[in-house]
Amino acid sequence: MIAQLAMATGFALILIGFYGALTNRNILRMIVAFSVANTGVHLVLVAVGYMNGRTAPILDSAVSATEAVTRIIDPVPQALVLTAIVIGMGVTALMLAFAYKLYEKKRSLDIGKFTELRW
Amino acid sequence: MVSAVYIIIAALAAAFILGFLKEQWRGLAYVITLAALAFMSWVSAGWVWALGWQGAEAVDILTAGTEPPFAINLRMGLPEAVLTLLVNLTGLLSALYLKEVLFRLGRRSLVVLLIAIMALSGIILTRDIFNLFVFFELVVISTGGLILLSDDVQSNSRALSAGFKYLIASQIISVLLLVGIIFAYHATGTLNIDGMAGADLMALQGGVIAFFLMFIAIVAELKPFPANGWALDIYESAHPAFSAIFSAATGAAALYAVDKLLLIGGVSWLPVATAIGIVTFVVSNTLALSQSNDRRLLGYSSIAQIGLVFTVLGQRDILGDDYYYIAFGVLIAHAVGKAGLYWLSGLVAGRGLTDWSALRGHPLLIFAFLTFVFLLVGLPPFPGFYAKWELARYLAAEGRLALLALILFGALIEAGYLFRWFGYIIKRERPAQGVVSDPLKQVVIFAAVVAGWAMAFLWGELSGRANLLLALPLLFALAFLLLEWLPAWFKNIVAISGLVGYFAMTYTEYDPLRLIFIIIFTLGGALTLLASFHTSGKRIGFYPGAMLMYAGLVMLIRATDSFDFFAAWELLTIGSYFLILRGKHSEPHALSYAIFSLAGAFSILAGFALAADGAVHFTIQSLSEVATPLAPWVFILLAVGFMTKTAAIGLHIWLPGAHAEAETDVSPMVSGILLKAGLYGLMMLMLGMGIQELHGIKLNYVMLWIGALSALLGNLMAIFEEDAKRLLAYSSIGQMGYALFGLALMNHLGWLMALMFVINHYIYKSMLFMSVGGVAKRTGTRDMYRMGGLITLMPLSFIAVMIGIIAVSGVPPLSGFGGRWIFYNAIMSSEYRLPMLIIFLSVPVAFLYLFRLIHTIFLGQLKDEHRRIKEAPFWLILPQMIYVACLLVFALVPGIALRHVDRYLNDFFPNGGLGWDGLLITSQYGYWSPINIMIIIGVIFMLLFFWLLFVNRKAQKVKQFNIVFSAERPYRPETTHFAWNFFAPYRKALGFMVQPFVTLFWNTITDFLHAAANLVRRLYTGNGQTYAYHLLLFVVVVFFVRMGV
Amino acid sequence: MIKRAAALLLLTIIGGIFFTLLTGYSADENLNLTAQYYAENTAKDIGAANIVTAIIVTYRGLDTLGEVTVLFLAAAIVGLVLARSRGAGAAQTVKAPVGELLTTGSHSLLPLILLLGIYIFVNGHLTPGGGFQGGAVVASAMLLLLLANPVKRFNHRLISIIESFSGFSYVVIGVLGLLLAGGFLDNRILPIGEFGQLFSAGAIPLIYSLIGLKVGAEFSSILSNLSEAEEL
Amino acid sequence: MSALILAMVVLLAVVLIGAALVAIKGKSLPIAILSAGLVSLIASVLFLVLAAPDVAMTEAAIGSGLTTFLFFFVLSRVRGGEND
Repeated sequence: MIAQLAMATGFALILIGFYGALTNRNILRMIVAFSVANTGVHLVLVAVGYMNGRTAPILDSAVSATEAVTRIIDPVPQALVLTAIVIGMGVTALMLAFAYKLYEKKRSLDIGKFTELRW
Repeated sequence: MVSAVYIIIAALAAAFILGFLKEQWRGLAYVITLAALAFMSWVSAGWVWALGWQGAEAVDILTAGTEPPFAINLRMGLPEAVLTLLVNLTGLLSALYLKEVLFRLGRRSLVVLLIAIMALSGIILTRDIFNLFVFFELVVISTGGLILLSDDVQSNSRALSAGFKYLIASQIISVLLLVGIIFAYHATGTLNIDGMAGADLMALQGGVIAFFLMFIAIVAELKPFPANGWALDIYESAHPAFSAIFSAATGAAALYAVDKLLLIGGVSWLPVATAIGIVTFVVSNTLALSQSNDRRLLGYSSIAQIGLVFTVLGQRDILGDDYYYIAFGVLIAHAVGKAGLYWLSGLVAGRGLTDWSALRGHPLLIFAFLTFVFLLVGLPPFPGFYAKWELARYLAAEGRLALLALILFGALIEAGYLFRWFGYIIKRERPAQGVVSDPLKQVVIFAAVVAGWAMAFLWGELSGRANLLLALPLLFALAFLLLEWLPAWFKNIVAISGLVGYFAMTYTEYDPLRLIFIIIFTLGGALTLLASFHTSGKRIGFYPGAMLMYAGLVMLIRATDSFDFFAAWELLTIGSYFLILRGKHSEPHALSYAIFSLAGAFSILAGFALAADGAVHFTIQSLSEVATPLAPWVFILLAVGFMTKTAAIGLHIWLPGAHAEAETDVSPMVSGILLKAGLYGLMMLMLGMGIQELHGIKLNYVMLWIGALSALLGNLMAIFEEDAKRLLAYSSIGQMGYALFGLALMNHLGWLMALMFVINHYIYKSMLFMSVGGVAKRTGTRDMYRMGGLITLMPLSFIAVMIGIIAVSGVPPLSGFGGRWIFYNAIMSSEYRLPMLIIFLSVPVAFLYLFRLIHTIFLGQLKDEHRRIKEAPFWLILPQMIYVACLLVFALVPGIALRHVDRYLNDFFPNGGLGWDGLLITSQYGYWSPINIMIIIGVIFMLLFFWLLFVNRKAQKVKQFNIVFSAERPYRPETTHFAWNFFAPYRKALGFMVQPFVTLFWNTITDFLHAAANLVRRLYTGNGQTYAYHLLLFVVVVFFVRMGV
Repeated sequence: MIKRAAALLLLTIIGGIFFTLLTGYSADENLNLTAQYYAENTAKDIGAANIVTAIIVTYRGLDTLGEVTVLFLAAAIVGLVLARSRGAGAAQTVKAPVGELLTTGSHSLLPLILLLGIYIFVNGHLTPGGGFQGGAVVASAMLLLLLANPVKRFNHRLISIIESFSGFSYVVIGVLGLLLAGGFLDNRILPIGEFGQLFSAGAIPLIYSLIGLKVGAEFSSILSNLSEAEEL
Repeated sequence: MSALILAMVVLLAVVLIGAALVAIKGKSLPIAILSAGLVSLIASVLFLVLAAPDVAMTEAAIGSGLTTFLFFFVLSRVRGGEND
C-alpha cells in the first residue's frame, strides 16, 4: 500500500512537472518543472523496489548476512536512483548554463523568443 | 585482441589526464586526444578484423568479475565492432577537422568530444538496459556541450537555442525511459537486455507498457517524425563537424540501441518500428524538398536515412542472414555520406544550396560531393545499392509491396533534391566567396571519400554477386577520373580505343541480337566520340560521365543476372545524366531526366524483385518462368521502366529538353545511342515473357497503343517546334514509338522492323544531331527561323541533313524505306487495325517537320549576320560523312545485319520471316530489291534534276537584298519570317493534341509535393516547448496505434 | 488556452498509461533473482555491508563510472561556457562583504563539514551514504565559503587537478581489477578483509573515497563557476 | 505502527503534490525554486520511509541542497529574465 501510494505520488509529480514544462514559457521555470518531474521519477523507482515489512539493504547487527534474503528489500532500484539523481543534477546544471547563455544573448528567458531556427 | 572495454577506459583516462595539463599546453592536450581516439579506432578495427576475417567468436566482457545479469557486461561482436569503428573513426576525423576550434577552446572541449565518442561506443557495447540509459545521458550532455561550443564558432544564439530544445526533449525522454526500465526490471527481475529478452517481457504483468516506454524513449533518440524539431535545429546550427558526429555516429549508436531493444520486444514490435521508420523516411525527404539551407537539408536527409534504417530493422523477421548486410549497407552509406557532406559544408562559405557552386573550380571536391551523394542515394557501386536490391528482393518475396513502394518513393524524392543540388553546383553562378582552403579539412573529407569507395568494394565482395568494382567496363570508366588532368584529345583517343578495343575483345561472345546492340554501343559510340575531337582544353567531367554511360551500356548487354542488369541500368542512367547536365541551359532538364530515369529504374527494381520471388539469383532468361498471378505485374513494372527510357508518351517530358540542351557531341550519344538501351530492355522483357494478359487485356496490345500514340504525338509536337534540336528530340519520341509498336506486334516482322529502327535511328539521329549541332554552333542559335540559305556555306552539313531526312522519312531509296517496307509488311500481317491507322497517319506528319530542316535552315535567304559563316568543324563533319556512307551501304545491302537477326528471330517467332535471296528480299506480300530501287530512284532524280536545270536556265538571279521593306520595322521581326510558326494552320487543326497535358500532370504532382512540404514544415515552429508537445503527441499516437492493434 | 488544453489532454493520456502501470503493479513477495543474488553473495564476495554501495561501486561500477563522468562533463561544460562568458576585461562588481558572524562561523564550521563529508564517503560500504553524498557534503563546505565571501576565488587549477587525479585513479583501479581480478572495476584487487571493518570490502572504500573527492571537486567547480559568472 | 506510517505517507504525499503545484505555478520564481527544493526534501523523507537511506541522503544533499543553490546562483545572474 505504501509502495502504491508513493508510486502514485511519483507519477503525479511527473505529470505536474511535465505540465509545468509544457505551459511555462520561462526557461528557468521549465527547468524547475523538470526537476520536479525528476523527483517524481526517483519516487517511482524507489517505490517499485519497496517490499512491505522489510528493511534497508544494509547488513548490520539487526540484519545478518544469512537472513538477508528474507529481511531486506530490493537494493537494485536504490542503486539506480542514486545514479539517476546524480545524472539529473548534471543535466540540470547544463540546462542552467544554457539558460544563462541564452539570457546573455537575448536578455530574455522566454522560450518563445528563441525561434530563429524553424521549418 | 585488446578488450573492448579499453575503448571506454582509454577515452576516460585521456579525458582525466587532460585535467592535469595546464590550460596553455593545448598542443599536448590535442595530441593526447587524437592518440586516444586513434587507439579506440585501432581497438575496434582489430575486432572488425578478427571477427570479420579471421572468424573469431563474439565475446562477452564481464565487469566486476561477476557474471551477468548480476553485473554489467559488454559485448563485442561483429555488429558492435563495425559500429564502434564507425563511431571512433568519425570522432577521430572530426577531431582532426576541428583542430582550429579545439585549439581555441582548450582542453575542456577535448574532454567533451572524447566523452561523447566514448559514450556512443558504450551505447553500442553495453548489454545492460540501465547502463544504456547512463551512456545515453552522457551522449545528451556531451551533445549539449558540443552545441554550446559550436555557438562560439558562429557567434549567434541559434545553436544555443537548438541545444536547449534538445535538452528539453531529452528530459522527457529520460523520464519515460527510467519509468519503463524500472517496470521492466520489476517484471523480469533483471536489467540485462538478453535476460529481459529471455524472460518474455510481453507476457508479464505491465510488461507491454514498460517495454513501450523504453522503446518509445529510445526511438525518440532516432528523431522520428514529427518529434524531431530539435534535431533539425541542431543540424542546421551546430558546427558541421559536430553535425557529422550527430548524424553519423549518434544515429548509428541509437539505431543499434533500438536493435537491441527489439530483441526484448520481439516480433510484435517490428511493425511499429517499420511504420515509424517509413513515415519518417518519406515525410522527412518530402520536407527536405523545400529547404534552401544546406545544413538543414542535410538534417532532414539524415533523419530520413535513419528512418530508412529503422524501417529495415522492422523487417528483421524476414531478412534472415542478410539482416546485417542490408541494415549496415544503408547505415554505413548514410554515415559516410552524411559525415562527408557535413564536413564538406564546412568548406563552403555560404549557407544557401546555390552557394555550393563555389565548389565548381575544384574537381576533387566535386568528386567528393558526388561520392557522398551516390552513397546516400544508393547508386552503384556503393553499399546502399546492394542493400536496396536485397531489401527489395525480400520485401517483394514477402508481399510487403506497399512498403517497397514507399521506400522507393522516398528514395526517389531524396535523389531528386540531391541531384537538384548537384545541378546548382554545376550550373549556378559562383558566389563571391570561394571555398575555404584548409588542407587538414580536405584530408578529412577525402578520408571519407576513400572510406566510401572501400565500403563499395567491401559490399561488392560480400554480396555473393559479381563485384561491380571489379567489372572491367566500370573500372575503365573510373580510370578516366585519374586522367582528368590530361588534354581532351588524348582522353578522346583513349576512350575511342577503349570502346573499339572492348568490341574487338568480346565480339565473338554475343548472339546476333546482342551483337547489333553492342556494335551500336561500342563502335557507334566510338564514332560519335570522333566529334568530340573538335573541343579543346581538358573538358573536365565529360569523359568520366560518357564512359560511365558506355560502361553501363556494355554491361547491360553482357548482363545475364537481373542484378547485373539493374546495376548496369543505373550506371548508364547516371553517366548519361552527367553528360546531359553539361549543356549550357540543361540544369532543369537534366534533373527531370534524372528523376524520370531513376523512377523508371525503381520500377525495374520492383519488377525484378517481384519476379525473383525471393530467389537470390534471377537470370533474365527466367523471366519466362514467372508464375501467372505475378507475371503481368512484373511485365508492367519492367515495361514502364524501359519505356521511361524510350520516352514513351506520358513518360516523355524529360526528353526534349535533355536532348536539345545537351552539347553538340552529347546529343547524338544520348539520342542515337542511349535510347536503344530502353529498346534492348523491352526486347529482353518481351522475349522472356511473351504476351501477358491482365484482366483479359493483352498487355502488348496496350503497348501497341502507346507506341502508336507516341509516334503520332511525338511527330505532331515536332512539327510545331522552332528549335531545330528540340524538333529532332521530339522526332525521337515518334521514332521510338514506331519501334515500340513493332515490338508490341509480337511477330517476326515487327521485331525485324524494330531492329531495323535500332540501327537506322542510331545512324540518322546521330548524324542529324551532329549536323544541326554544327549549324547551331556556327550560327549561334537553334531557332530555325533565324537561319536560312546556309546551303552554300555549309554544303557538307546540308548533304548530311538531306540524306538524314530521306532516311528518316522512309522514302526510297535509303534504308528508312527498307524499315518502312518491313514495317508495312509487319502490320499487314497483324490484326490490330486501329493503332495501325494511327501509325499510318503519323508517317506523313513526319514529312512535315523533316522537310523544314532542309527548307528553313539550308534553303531560302541567307541572314545578313551569317554571311561569313564557315562549314562546321572538320571533326563534326567527319562522322557525318561516315554515317552517310553507312546509310548508303545499309540501304544497298541491309542483309549484312538483318539476315542474321532474321534467322535468330526464327527461334522466337518461327513464322513470317523474310526470304533472303542474294540481294533480293521477299516477304509474303512482295519483294524488296534495294539495288534496283536505288538505281530507279537515282535515274528519276537525275531526270528531274536536269529538267529543273533546263527550265530554270533563263531565271533571273536576284540579290538577296533586292527587296524593300515597305513599312516600318515590325515589333518582333522574326514573326514576319516565312518560317516562323510555319505550320500555323496545322496547329489550328491539330493543336489540341499537343497541349502539354502530360507536362501539366507531372508539374501538378511536383507542385503538390512542394506545397505539402511547405505546409507540413510549418509544424516546426522553432519553439522548444512546441517540440515537447510533438514528442508527447508522438508518444501518445504510437501508444494508441500499438495498443489498438 | 489551446496550449493548456492540449497539455492537459496529452498528459491525461500519459497519466492513463502510468495508471495502468500503477494498477498492474504488485510488490514482489520475495526478492527477484538479481536481488536475491546480491542479498546472498554481497557479504562473502564483495565484503560490503551496505549492499547498495556494493552494487554501485562494484556490480554496477560501470554505471557509476559513467555517472561520475556525467558530473565531470557537466562541470567541464559549465566551466567552459561560463569561463568564456566572463570575457577578458569585464570587471566584477565588488560586493560588500557579508557580516562578521557568518564569516567567522563559516570558518569554524568548515573543518567539521569537511570531516563529515570524508566520514560519509569512507564509510560508504558500511553505512548509508558514500562518495556521492559525501562529495555533496564536501561541496557544501565550499558553498558555505562562497556564501560567506562572495568575491572569494577558488583555485580552479587545484580543483581541476583533484578532479583529474581522482578520476584517473578510479580508472586505474578499474583497470587493475581487469588485470589482477575478475574484470574491469572488480574490487577484489585488495583483500576483502573482515566484514564490517573500515578497511574491508576490497577496493570499495578507496574507490568510494576517490568518487567522493571527485564529486566534491566537481560540485565545487560547478558552484564556483556559476558564482563567478557575471551578473547580466 | 503501519497505520501511522501510512498516515504519514499520505500526509507527505499531499504536501509533496502541494509543493509541486507551487513549484510550477508559484507567483515568483524564487518561491518556485524553493518549492522544488522542498519537493526534493520531502521526497527524501519519503525515501527514508521506503527504507532507502542512501537515496534519502543523496536526494537531500544533491536534489534539494546543491540543485537549489545552483538555481539561485543562476537566478541572481539573470535578474531581468525572472518574469519573462
